Amino acid sequence: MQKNKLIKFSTEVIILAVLFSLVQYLITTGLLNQYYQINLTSMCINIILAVSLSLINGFTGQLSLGHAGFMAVGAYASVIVTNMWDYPFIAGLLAACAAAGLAGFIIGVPTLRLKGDYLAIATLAFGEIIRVTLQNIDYVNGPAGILGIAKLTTWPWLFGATVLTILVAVNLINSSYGRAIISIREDEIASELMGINTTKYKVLAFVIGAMFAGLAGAMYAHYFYIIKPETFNFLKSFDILVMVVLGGLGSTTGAIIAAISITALTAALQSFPAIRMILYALILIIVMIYRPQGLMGNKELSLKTFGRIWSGRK
Amino acid sequence: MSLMEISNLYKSFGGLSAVLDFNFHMEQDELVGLIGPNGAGKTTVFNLITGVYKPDQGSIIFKGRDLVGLAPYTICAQGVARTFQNIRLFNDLTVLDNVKIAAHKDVPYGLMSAILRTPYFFKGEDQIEQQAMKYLEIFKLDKKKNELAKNLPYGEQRRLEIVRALATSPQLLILDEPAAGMNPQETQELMELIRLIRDKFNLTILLIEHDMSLVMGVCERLYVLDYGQIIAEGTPQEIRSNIRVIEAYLGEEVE
Amino acid sequence: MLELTQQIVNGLSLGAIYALIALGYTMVYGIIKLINFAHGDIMMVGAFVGYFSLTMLGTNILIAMLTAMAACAILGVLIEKIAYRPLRNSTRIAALITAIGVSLFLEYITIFILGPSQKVFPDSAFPIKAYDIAGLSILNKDLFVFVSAVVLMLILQYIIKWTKTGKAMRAVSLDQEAAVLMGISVDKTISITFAIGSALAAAAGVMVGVYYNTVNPLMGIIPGLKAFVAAVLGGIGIIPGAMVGGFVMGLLETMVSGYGNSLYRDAVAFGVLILILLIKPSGIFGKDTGEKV
Amino acid sequence: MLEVKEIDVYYGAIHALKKLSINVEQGSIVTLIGANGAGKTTTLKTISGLLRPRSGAIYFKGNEITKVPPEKIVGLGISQVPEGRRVFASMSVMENLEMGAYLRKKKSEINSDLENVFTRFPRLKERSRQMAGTLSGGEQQMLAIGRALMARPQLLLMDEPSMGLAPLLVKEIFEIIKDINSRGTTILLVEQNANMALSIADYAYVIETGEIVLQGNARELMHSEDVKNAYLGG
Repeated sequence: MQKNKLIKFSTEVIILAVLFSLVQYLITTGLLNQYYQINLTSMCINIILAVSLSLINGFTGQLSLGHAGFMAVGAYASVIVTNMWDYPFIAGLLAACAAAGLAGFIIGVPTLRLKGDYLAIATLAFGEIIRVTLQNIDYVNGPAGILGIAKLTTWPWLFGATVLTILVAVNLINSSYGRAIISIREDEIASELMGINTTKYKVLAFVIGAMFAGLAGAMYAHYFYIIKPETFNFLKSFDILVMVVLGGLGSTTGAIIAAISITALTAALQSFPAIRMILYALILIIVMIYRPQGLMGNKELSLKTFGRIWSGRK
Repeated sequence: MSLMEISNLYKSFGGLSAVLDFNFHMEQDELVGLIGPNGAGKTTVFNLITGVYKPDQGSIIFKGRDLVGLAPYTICAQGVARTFQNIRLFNDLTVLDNVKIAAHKDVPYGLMSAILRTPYFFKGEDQIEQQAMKYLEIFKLDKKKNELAKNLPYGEQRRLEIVRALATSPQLLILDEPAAGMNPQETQELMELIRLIRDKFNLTILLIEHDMSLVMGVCERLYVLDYGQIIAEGTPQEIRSNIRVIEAYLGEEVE
Repeated sequence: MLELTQQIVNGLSLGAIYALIALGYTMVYGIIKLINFAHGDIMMVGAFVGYFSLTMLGTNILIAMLTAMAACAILGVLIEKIAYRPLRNSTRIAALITAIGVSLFLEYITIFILGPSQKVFPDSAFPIKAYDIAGLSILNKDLFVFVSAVVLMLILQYIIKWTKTGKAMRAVSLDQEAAVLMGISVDKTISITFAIGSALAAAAGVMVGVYYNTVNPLMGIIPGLKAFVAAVLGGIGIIPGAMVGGFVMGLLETMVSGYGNSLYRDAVAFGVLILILLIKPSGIFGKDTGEKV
Repeated sequence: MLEVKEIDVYYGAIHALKKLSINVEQGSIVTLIGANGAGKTTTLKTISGLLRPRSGAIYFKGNEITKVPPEKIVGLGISQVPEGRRVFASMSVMENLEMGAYLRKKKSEINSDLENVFTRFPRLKERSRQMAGTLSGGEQQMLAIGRALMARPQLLLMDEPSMGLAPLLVKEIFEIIKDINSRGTTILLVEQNANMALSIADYAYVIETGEIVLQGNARELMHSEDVKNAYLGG
């Protein structure tokens, strides 16, 4: 048992190390050109967003439509700290997580009492309020946004942030705390009657999800030079929702796979934005009608699955 | 002192009285049944005890503390656990996870330990798992620990609900129609199981049941509820011959 | 005082539009407990049908409105049949996500076909005139919007209150199973509800065209959201609630733009929504109901 | 008139009715009695088409209705007074009655039936404009019966009309049931109140956990110990 754990752990570390070095090598040697680097960055940011939203929508079962709002809070907080106050990037990242987490707490405590579609609408409204508020703050240039942000998001930062997000999400889910969170999705009343303080755990998942959305926002801001409130409107929240729904409500690997595929699809359809959105729409409708639990459902893809395929047993 | 003492409990929904001046007491280690015709208010009483509904009036003293106004999870932490009339398992989770969730209030490690995967985490998880398996074995569900709850046959789902309630380590176990939908043989087995866990875990048990053979066979004392009020109390034999009870069930004699 | 009255006059026509859209939200919610996220986009389609009826067929504004209503009634019924009916027994979340999908689909298929740019409602369709009444300046387009919206609401009231179909709609929304036992076809009744709600949205779309003078594929989003807020404000599922909520939203919005910062205009709707949801989620006219165990 | 032949009905995983068979003769009152959760309501819902049997068949006047959708079954002449009355709470008494006649076209006939209902239940006439939800339990039960009668049923299914009513009202309701039957409507009455039901019925079935355990002439069952045992355990 103990030995198995060790083998699993080392395999994971080795795979991650290889992945990291390979990409780093490709970037340093210039084999990975600008275009692919941008897509790689989007991919990682989308993974962070999808995994963090999956924690709320997929595992806790609380439909949130305001994730882009937390991303905005993180983006602005980090830019204020790095660009305007001249602190190092790590301080910006911490500020992003803290500010977005705080926003998640302030919004989560009152709204998470609401259920189902009411909660969805309330989070959407809060997301929009964050955007409108940013538009009205002169300190951050209102609707025009902030330009000329230093490009601090490099591959090591990006890789670290993505791995950290996944690690925290997976470790949280596979613990007693995670089970408490999932039980809320399964049956909130039964959960409460089995001694779970459902409000506390809903807020916990919401805050952790918001923190990582903030992290993604910071990564985004320090790669793409410019942020403005309009970028983080509710269509952005829907984007993330599509990934979570497609991947499977309650599957971290599903969210990752969906984030990667959707980013690739977006890149391929860059010159046809309308078609991309029509495809999104159809994906949402068709998945909900024929496979409402998403492509992966709540199943996870693991090394074991690969191992099984590799050795050909069932 | 009684383990639980309910006095003058009232609850109405939109002008309709569901529970009306309900008075009731239970002693430590008793096995009590609450019966009554359809719509008499039995499940409402359970929902009031476990905090799903707030009573309009009255008190529910459990181990000397009034449960009225407490959140359901706090009431559970006080030592009251229940099952549901329409099974409410965590359907998409495994049998084992269903039980582990109920053991959550005793979780022996912190959030940071979980995220950082410290040795406390692994030790704690082992402990929870052993505890859960112990309960599953008693109910002969240990071999099915990795099946999803929704894939269990009906009778086993009913049993798993009881296991899950037990895993919260309660003093008072409330069973809402545990034999509903079971066949006579399953009902028989369940009866024995209820007696067994009562003795093994020093439990006090309160149950609602339609199946009179189960109620009469297993309960030491019965309360009969009609129109939200207790109309009779006594041993199964007394209840069976009580005119008011017969009338409540069969209607008044005609002619 | 005069200025306040002027603001109220301005707010009434906007409120009437919101009320019309809100009615569709509320009727659909009342009968199948779904927030039809695509409702604002049906309004947009209605506006475009009206636009093309005016420009290509050269009809007058009333005919354009009727055409739009007919077209959207059919669209609404189709959307329900194709996208929502298969989900009637699944979770409300699944239905809501599907509605979001339908909304995106309508928006971007319109962009795909017509391009993203806005189209100007022809001036000839509705020459603007201003009347001076007791010191107030009233535009004929405001009058047109207000009067036709009120007429439509009266017709709706008549249908719901007095016709057999309207009564069946109420019966189904109150107790589906009991309605079936009366011989009412639930499917048919839901279709009719979508048809009526969508037709009202289409009428509102044409009015928005007249009111703002332009139409574009994303025009349904914000009025749609505001009308939704209006429906929730009045108590979702309650028809008079939607009407009152619509007027309140319209008045509130003109007040905020008139006296405050117009950048905050859109935030007001969301602020109101959050306040109601947190204080009384069932809305002004709603009753609170708990979950059954 | 109605023939239920060996139906098996499942509620999710629960086997609610096991090879259940019932016959209802034209013009009679047949009652189905048994304790809570025995499957009485399930039986009526299956006859009305709200639930589908997994096997077995239901015939009405010789025609199979097993697969007919519920809203069509009403048109064939079977009406139901559902358990818990289920009146349309925020519609007026009058509107509730109109809904009962939803499938009928002839205005004159509907109006004369409406008069009949009002003669039978004068209290409904007094309150015809009141919201059904504001009526008392007994009045709601009368409204539910009146509503079902507005469809001019040949067979009336009644699900626990006595539930939640005071004893005096229960007597009144049962008088009404007898009267409806005497004017030619066949009745299948589901009841928990066995004594009352047996006193007006011609034939009775006793159901226990989804199975008919006893049947026979209602008068004969009336004093049978077996009935009591089916309720209170033997």
